Amino acid sequence: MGKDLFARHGVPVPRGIVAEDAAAASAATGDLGGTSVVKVQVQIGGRGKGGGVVLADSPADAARAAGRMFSEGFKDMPVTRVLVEERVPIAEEFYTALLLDRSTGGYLAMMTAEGGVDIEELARTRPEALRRVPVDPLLGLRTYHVRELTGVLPPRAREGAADVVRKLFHLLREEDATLVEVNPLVLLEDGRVIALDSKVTIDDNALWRHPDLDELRAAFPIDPVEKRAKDQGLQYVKLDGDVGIIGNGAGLVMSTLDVVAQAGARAANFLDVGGGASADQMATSLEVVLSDPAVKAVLINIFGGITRCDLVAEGILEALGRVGAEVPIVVRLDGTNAEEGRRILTEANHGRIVSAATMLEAARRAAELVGGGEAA
Amino acid sequence: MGKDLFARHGVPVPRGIVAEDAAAASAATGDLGGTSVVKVQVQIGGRGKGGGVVLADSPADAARAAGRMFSEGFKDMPVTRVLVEERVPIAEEFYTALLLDRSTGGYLAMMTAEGGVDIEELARTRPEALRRVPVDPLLGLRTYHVRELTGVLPPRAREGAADVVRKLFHLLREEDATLVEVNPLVLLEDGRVIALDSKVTIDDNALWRHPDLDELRAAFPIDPVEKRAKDQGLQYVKLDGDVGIIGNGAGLVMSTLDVVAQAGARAANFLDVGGGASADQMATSLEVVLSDPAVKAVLINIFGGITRCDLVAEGILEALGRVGAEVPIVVRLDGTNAEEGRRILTEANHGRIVSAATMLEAARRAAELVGGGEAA
Amino acid sequence: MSILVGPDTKLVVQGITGKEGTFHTLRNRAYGTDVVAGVTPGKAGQDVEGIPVFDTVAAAVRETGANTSMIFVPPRGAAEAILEAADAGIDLVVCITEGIPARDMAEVHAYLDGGRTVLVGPNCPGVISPGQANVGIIPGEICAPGRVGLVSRSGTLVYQIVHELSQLGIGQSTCVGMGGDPVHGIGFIESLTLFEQDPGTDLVVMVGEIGGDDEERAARHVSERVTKPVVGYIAGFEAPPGKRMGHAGAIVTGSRGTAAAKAEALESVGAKVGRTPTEVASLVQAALA
Amino acid sequence: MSILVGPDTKLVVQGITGKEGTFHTLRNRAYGTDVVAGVTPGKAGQDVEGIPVFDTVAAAVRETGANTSMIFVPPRGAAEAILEAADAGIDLVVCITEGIPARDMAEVHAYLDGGRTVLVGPNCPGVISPGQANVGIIPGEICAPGRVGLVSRSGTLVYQIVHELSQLGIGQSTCVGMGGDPVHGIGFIESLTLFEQDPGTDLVVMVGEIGGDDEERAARHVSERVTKPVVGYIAGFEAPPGKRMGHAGAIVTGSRGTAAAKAEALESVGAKVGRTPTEVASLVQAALA
Repeated sequence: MGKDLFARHGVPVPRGIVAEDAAAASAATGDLGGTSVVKVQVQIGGRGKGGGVVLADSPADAARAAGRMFSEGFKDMPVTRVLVEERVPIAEEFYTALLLDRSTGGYLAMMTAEGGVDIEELARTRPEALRRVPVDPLLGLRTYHVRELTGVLPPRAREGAADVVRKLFHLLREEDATLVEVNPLVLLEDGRVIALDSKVTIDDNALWRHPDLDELRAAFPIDPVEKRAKDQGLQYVKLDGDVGIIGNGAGLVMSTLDVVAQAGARAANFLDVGGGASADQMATSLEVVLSDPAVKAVLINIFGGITRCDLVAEGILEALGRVGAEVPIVVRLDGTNAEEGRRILTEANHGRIVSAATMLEAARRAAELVGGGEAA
Repeated sequence: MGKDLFARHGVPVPRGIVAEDAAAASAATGDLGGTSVVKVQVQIGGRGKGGGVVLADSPADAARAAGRMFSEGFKDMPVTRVLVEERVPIAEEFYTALLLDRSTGGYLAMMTAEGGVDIEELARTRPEALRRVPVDPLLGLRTYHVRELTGVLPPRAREGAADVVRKLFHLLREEDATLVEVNPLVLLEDGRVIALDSKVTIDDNALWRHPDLDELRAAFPIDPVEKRAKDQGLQYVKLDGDVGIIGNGAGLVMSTLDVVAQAGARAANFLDVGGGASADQMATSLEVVLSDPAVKAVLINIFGGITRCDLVAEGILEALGRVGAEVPIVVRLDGTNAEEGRRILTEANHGRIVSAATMLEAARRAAELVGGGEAA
Repeated sequence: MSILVGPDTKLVVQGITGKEGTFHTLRNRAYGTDVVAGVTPGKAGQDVEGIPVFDTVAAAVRETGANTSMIFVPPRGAAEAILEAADAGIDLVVCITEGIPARDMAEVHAYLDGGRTVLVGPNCPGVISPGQANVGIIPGEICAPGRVGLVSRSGTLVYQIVHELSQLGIGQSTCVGMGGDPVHGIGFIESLTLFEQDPGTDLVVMVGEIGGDDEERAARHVSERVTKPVVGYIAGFEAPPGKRMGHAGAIVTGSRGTAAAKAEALESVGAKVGRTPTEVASLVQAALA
Repeated sequence: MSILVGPDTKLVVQGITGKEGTFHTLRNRAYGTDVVAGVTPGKAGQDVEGIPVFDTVAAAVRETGANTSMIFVPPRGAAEAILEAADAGIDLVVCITEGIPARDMAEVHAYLDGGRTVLVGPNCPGVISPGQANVGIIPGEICAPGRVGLVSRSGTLVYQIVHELSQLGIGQSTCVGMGGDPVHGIGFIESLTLFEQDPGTDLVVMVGEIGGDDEERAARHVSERVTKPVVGYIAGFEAPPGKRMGHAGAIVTGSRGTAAAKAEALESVGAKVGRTPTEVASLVQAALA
């Protein structure tokens, strides 16, 4: 997605041609002057290290590299497209990033003349090599910010880098990005400065301002279960344990994950059902969690604040009626109308439901049910 | 100039046609539906009260009114153009203004439902009738500012007025205006809200951003002497006394005016020669001041700070050599190298030059020379 | 005693005529909060069960002397609503709205910086001083008046921990839900400063979560400026890096923002950190004993 | 003692390599001001008579510890230069530049509001603490160390009145030329507050002129907060309404901003107001006797 946005905002990048078969990769390499870089087109990181980026010295070279990518895939994912990019003659490599800095509530622009380094490491060990310039959101990026940033680069790269930074800031603001990172930013032998590889993070809260970005994003495959949860407005993150977790409120769900871990088991997911916890939301949540074959037990942890636990209990029963469940479901209801809620569950006498009085007890029961120890 | 800017920013105004003779005024009135308002086109105030605005009930009426304006002029100024404006059916009259508020350093927007009143008077006597909304220059005009402003109007005028205010603010910022005033802002019987008469003040310091405005302004005649001073970068204001004043620094010149008045005479002008006070600037200043036939004596009041008085003295002599003078010129030099400067003037023994040691003495000498008393 | 909200609170609710706005306004009033006005553009002159509605916050302030605002405006207009409240001279703005774009909040943050208006939130449950005033959606029933201050990034963890405290008979001076967004108003440091100055607070519970460095900075503040005991809780030990855990702000970036680092930062300055909400309540009980 | 500038001043000059910039920098240094750096984009590494030049104010601050900036940048870039100094953490910015658009200054004003950077000017002669430091273009030769503070909207009236004072043997603690633009930094009120707190100042002379209501607001401040004697001067009794008298700010608008109203406001709160610069010096002499 980064490259599309870069193109839209005029950030200079290497010329690139998308190819869907080896012949096209060969032809593209010809168009680009006889050499190229062939890159798999998948939306996961570590492309450079896993053989996903290959230098081609000739069209035939490119065809071979692309052919191998199409036939072998990349990190267990099928490859249907490769990007054939021009080989640019690199003189020097730098790094730049613009981001929303949560510790100040404003923007932060960073630049260093050291390309290809781990930026966190650099910030720790040699902070003087990383130029950090705060940018006030109301003032925007000013010429002196740019001058201060590019001052860390060799003089002949400054003008080109300044142009890139101004465009990146425009992208950051106009596209509601929270991070725009270029690593490496390169000075070419002909003096041009271009973005060789990039990462852009868009603020989910602002997607309504950017229906086009939603489309761009939709073009990349995501996990179908996550997609379903997202479509229902649920916050779902797949994890690698076996206790499915459903709770109301992000903090409480995170806390539940932790308490389950302390009880000796591992959570299979994070799922925040949100404020209402209606029968519908509960049904979808259960469906989402149960669709994960790793789940051996489910823990529903609800603290009734505004949410009334009696309604939650009814929602769970209704949901189970619609969804069905092969695994035990530990339910902890607390807060508003909790006793009433527990009574409803007890009276329903549902074979899969295991009631728990507290969060701690619920976590221990769930851990026992998946065969975990009693570590806490 | 206001109407041109309003048109450029889409602020609704009555349709208007410029006419340069009576026949054209008649035809324009026909085009506007048979009635019109005929307004003299001069760049001075008080047009409404001095017979410069006439309601015409027919094309013939308009021809008569325009004919009279062209033949009689307006307040001693020749009239070469009249504006024939549509007669709009006014339901209610309001007032709005947006300005740079020097007491806060930010913008201020004002609105009242009472049209045609003296706004200073209203602010004093019934401040609650005048809605005042400060607008932060970095935030700009927000919807709640507009809502707060238009809330003072009758409901059916609010939407139209909101549109006008948004456009006026855009004009204020984009054109570097320090004041945009609409009086009256009118609600028409058909529900539209339009600007009937307006005043726009542009920040001189920002004219380099608006070469087009300089042209607009150039289309209106100004006093040729003021124009000449302005072209030379001199601050010149014509006053109605007979002592020509030249000084360095606005505050010192204003103070000189006051001290001359206390000495019993009246200044013929304000002229700030600026920091350098080179021979060239001095020559232009003297030319400008002496071109006013009312001037019976000139007072040159220089406090040498960065400016060296010896150079100023040489500048005055050189200037007098080029310009010549029929009236006495009182010169007060003080500050850096003042003694040297005075010596140069004394040695030159110029017939018109009268030296004075202090500002007070200089003012008194000048007052004597024009025959004023010794009031101070 | 208490911080932020109390007997002097005069509340105006922005977005009062929406479903959520009306519901919580009446709930807050029933709790004893002095709700003096509501604002919904275009509905001036109406009332919500006797609470007068105005077109603008400025008008509400003029007519009723409101000094605190609670915002239930949808995310597209909520940042603007905060600015409106600040321009109207409101002292405390509590923004409940979830989902405000970070860019809008960054502008709001820059505008409020250095000014007199204090913001709580957005995406927060609000502030309650039990027995005095409730501004937000924290259920008053689970709280009890007392002398423990609480500040939390997570809303439901406010409920959970207050619940655990109340069950042990430990009441609260004020509970502050600061919200889980990356750019927010009042944080741990400002809350700790207010609690430190509040004669009605003996101990402060701070509830953090993964992401950012609010907790680390708060720990430094605790070591330098806080004399009252602090008990901490951090959620998210099990959260994997790079995954947003519900809150926009709850994400571990690279090696930064982990729960372990935060808990360690707090412990290194002498704060007790509970590993479960239940343990937090026990630690508070022990510290007060 | 003194205000704003003194022995702790470490000066960076923005626009140091321009003709005016170089001239006044060297003059200020010759007076005894600690000029540590200059800034001119693209000239980093050069020096002006031994004063190192940097590309940015931030670099100058990093390398030299500069805490005060003087700006000689042309009007199109001067507002930006003020922002740059503020972002670099400069405490005091003295902007000499004349002719900055008011819109630009309004943005600067909004940005500095509530922050730590103090601005003097623009379109001002600067600040001098006689015998200690001179930051700006006020000729040091006409000043004498002493215990009278002076603040003025007009530059040449600073010179004229300081000259009259010095001739009577009355020295100055600090002279502040606040500048004649409509939107400016420090004003009468802030200067009076600093002078009131300065143990080295016994009396304050404030020199106003027509336009705006700075003097009227200062008069209210004097009556409420100033215990030291104040002597005033107002220029522009003879100025006709609606005409700008040199300074962009010096204009009588309608019935507002007249010299008579300003003088009366000052006199009504007990300040003596001289009718000529000479009389001002006499009033100061009498008040100190």
